[in-house]
Amino acid sequence: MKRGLVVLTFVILAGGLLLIPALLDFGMPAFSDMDDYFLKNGQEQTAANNIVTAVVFDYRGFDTLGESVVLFTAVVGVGLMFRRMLKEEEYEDE
Amino acid sequence: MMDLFASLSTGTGYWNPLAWLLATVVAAVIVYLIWRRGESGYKKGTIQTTPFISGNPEPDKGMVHIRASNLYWGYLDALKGYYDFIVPAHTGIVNDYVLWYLGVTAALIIVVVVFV
Amino acid sequence: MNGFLMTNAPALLIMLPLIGAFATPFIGRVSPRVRSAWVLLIMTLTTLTALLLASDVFLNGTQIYVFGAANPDLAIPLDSGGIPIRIIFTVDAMSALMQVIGAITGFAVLLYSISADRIHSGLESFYTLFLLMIAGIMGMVSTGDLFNFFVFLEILSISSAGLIAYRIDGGLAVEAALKYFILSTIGAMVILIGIGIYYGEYNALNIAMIASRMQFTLLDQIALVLIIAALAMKCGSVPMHFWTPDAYSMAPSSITAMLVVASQASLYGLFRVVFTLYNVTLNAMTVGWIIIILGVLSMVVGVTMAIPQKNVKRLMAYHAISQTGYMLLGVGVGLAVLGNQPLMESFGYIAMEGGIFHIINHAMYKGLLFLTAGAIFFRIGTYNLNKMGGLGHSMKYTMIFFIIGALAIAGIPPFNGFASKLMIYESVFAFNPVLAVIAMVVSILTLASFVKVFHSIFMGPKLPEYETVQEAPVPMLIGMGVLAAIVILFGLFPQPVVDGLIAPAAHALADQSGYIAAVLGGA
Amino acid sequence: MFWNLPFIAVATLSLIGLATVVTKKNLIKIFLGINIFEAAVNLFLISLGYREGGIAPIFTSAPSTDMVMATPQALTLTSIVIGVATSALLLSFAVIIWKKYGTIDTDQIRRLRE
Amino acid sequence: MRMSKLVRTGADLLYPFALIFGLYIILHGHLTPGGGFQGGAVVATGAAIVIVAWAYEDVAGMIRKVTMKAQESAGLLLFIGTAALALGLGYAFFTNVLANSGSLFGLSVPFGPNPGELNTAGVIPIMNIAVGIEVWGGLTVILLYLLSGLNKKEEGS
Repeated sequence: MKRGLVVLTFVILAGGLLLIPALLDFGMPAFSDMDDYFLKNGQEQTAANNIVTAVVFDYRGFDTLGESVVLFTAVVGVGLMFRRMLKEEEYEDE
Repeated sequence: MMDLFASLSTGTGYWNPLAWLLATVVAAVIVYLIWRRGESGYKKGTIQTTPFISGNPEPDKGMVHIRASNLYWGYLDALKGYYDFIVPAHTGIVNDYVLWYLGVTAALIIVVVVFV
Repeated sequence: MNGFLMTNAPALLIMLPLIGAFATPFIGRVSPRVRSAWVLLIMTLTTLTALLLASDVFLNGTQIYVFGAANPDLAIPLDSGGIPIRIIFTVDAMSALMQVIGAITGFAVLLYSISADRIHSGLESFYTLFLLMIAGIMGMVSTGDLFNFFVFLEILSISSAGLIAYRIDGGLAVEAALKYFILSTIGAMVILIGIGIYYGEYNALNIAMIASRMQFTLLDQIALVLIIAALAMKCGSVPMHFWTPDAYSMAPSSITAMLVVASQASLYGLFRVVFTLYNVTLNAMTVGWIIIILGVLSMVVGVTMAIPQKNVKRLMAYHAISQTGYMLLGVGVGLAVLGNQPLMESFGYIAMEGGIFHIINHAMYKGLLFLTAGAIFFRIGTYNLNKMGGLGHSMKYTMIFFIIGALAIAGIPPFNGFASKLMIYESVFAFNPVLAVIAMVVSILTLASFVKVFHSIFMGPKLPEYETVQEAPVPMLIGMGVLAAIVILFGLFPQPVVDGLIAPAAHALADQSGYIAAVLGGA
Repeated sequence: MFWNLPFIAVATLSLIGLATVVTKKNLIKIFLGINIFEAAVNLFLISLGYREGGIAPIFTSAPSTDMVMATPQALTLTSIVIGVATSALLLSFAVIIWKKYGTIDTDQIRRLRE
Repeated sequence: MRMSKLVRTGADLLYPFALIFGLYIILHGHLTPGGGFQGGAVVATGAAIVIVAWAYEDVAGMIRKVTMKAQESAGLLLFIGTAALALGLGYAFFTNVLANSGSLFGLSVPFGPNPGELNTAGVIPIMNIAVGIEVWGGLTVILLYLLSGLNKKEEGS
């Protein structure tokens, strides 16, 4: 019963995900205006030779801030897990 | 400037909480008047306030408080069939939770992509 | 100076909590008192910025902020041929409403938390994560860029997971956080697949840009399903709600009140995707009914699961699921008739307003209820309803706040829950009477279950083990009082709130062309 | 359809990852499943930006100016870092669970239910 | 648990090279493949090699968690400070104010392939350095925390 449901779910998901290769063409994107802008103007506007870095730190710099914040959050969270707990701080309520 | 005391229009009707409050206050005053006409022979600390349990002594205070699990026993018993299904569905196993989520995704794929 | 604030308010809204969070580990070294003052200062400034921005949006219409451009109002560079290339914050009335909710709840919760959580260790990290959570919520609701939305979603889930596990509790809290985090990670990755599909098709990440190019091909349908399912899971709708009671019950109470807002930010994302990204291009009836059915399931299963619970916070968590159902129902009815202007005028907008009004009401009274549960736990050290009783004698103010919250959630006049529920009942009745009947029955069951909670916590004689229990400390009461005051105010004066805040939000949500025009300019 | 091999790999890897999460009971294996799924998503993003014959979008001593799209690479970078952070937090949860419960079998980690 | 002397000496020798290589990647982020994240990860890998070769107790004295956490926060503050610099000058948050300005990292670059000049790209190198510092601290401290958590002798409840 449950096994059948698992198989059915994954068959449907496979069908859904295989629509991506069926409908998108690898190597031939339909639109590319935004990235053409980056390639054409990025070097002059940001004075960086590496366009990926120009995108990461200039055009989408705010995402990069978010990304560093994610790492920071994870570090704080990990630190919180392994902190030295006070006595009587934990409750076990059944 | 918006009217602070406007009624809430709900499409088919309206609702004014202040009018409602006014009505409640009026009702409370009427109740109070009726209550005042009652007999005032009630005194605390006398035999009037102790419960009469067929002559048995009054049980301990902590014993008479009905604890949470015993409330709504009848309701839970009446819907036993439903609860016997729904409560065990919350298995607490994370694999099942992920499977539920993926299952809903799959169902929505069927509904949105295939039928429409 | 004022002009600087007005122009840069969207950036400051994210920047302030982030700077606060980065500096808290340093400042926490000085002394606990300085740390509390610092966190409170940052939160106050954030709240003020949010209110300022919201007033600006409600008075002057949608505000945009372009990160990294020489001029923050210039969405489209002159030489780009009409496409936005940078990350753009698009704050319309709906976003502003969510920001207000996040700011007010965050402020009240922080006041409460400074007093309630002071007995714990690791508080610098606690408040760091708290501020990051605020930043995540603010970012999610104000961003106009899909990938940016994903990034803030991840910030929000990671900080929430860390805070849920905060108390460890012999592994129970970590178990709850683990389940939440596994589900939300998978959900976020699925959302990223959806975003990738949009990118591959339209080479754009800006919501307005994708919306203007939307064709609703087969791939768009797949992306829609992936994003809807993931965000519905994140906001805790049945049958993907399993993480909710675990996470809500094991987090510290202050954090639980924030988690309510966090799941509403996901709800906002769901509405934003459906209304702004797709709008009339999708088959509104089908998707509307999907959301309605998710909502009805959430209402019914949530409330019926709540009744037999023994842990007070678990019970309230199931009620949170049930109330989320009302929002989905209200907005789903609005979606189902989207594009049909006469029906939209007659009840569609009212239903959406009801659903959106319920979001803000729910954040307030559910936050209040979780805070009262936390106050009770602070004094007696248990959440188990079977062990409680007779606390009304010693915790009078807490009891009053609990009554306010409980009556509001049950939809009893004159509290705010009634106003939004009335709007939902009447408009949904015009759409489909059965749904309205279900909504009312669920409301009655909610009342029944809170009668049980009230009875077992506060009523009855003073129990011998709680002879020495005292009232909760004053800062906690202030935190609860702020939320309770809002509950009463919104209940007594619903129409000004609806006119001033809710109706603009509902119309902004339904008005896709206005959103696109705000970014792309007159498209 | 077969020139779309990267996208087919994306679908396959996603399914492998998700199936691992659903069927395996060991927490570490579940985390590996999540990581496989993340890798699939990263592969999807990066292959969206490919244009036939393009080179990496870096002008330092570039042999041509026919370049692939830059944005997906930036997005993938972000997504990878988020994946690292996620894995770190998940692993620390697993450590605590193992210390407190003495097991990392998901069938045993179910003290919160109903 | 220490590894053999050969491995330990090898790790000690590798560490400075990993450090230099990572810093190179960080500093040349705007010219060659790489950047703050990648470079920071390389440096943190150097620390990881040392930790693997030696025991946690040996390393804990040299690479301290508090320092690494402070370093991470400092990197983030530098990052957000650089981004906020534009706010003070009247531009939007994250504007690249230093690019093409002629001052620090301010040389302009014409379109087309060129051999690369280090003194370009405005705030991007500064942000790369900030992120490099942050990732270096962050990844190292995650490793240290996980190891310290595993090493604790006492079992919980």
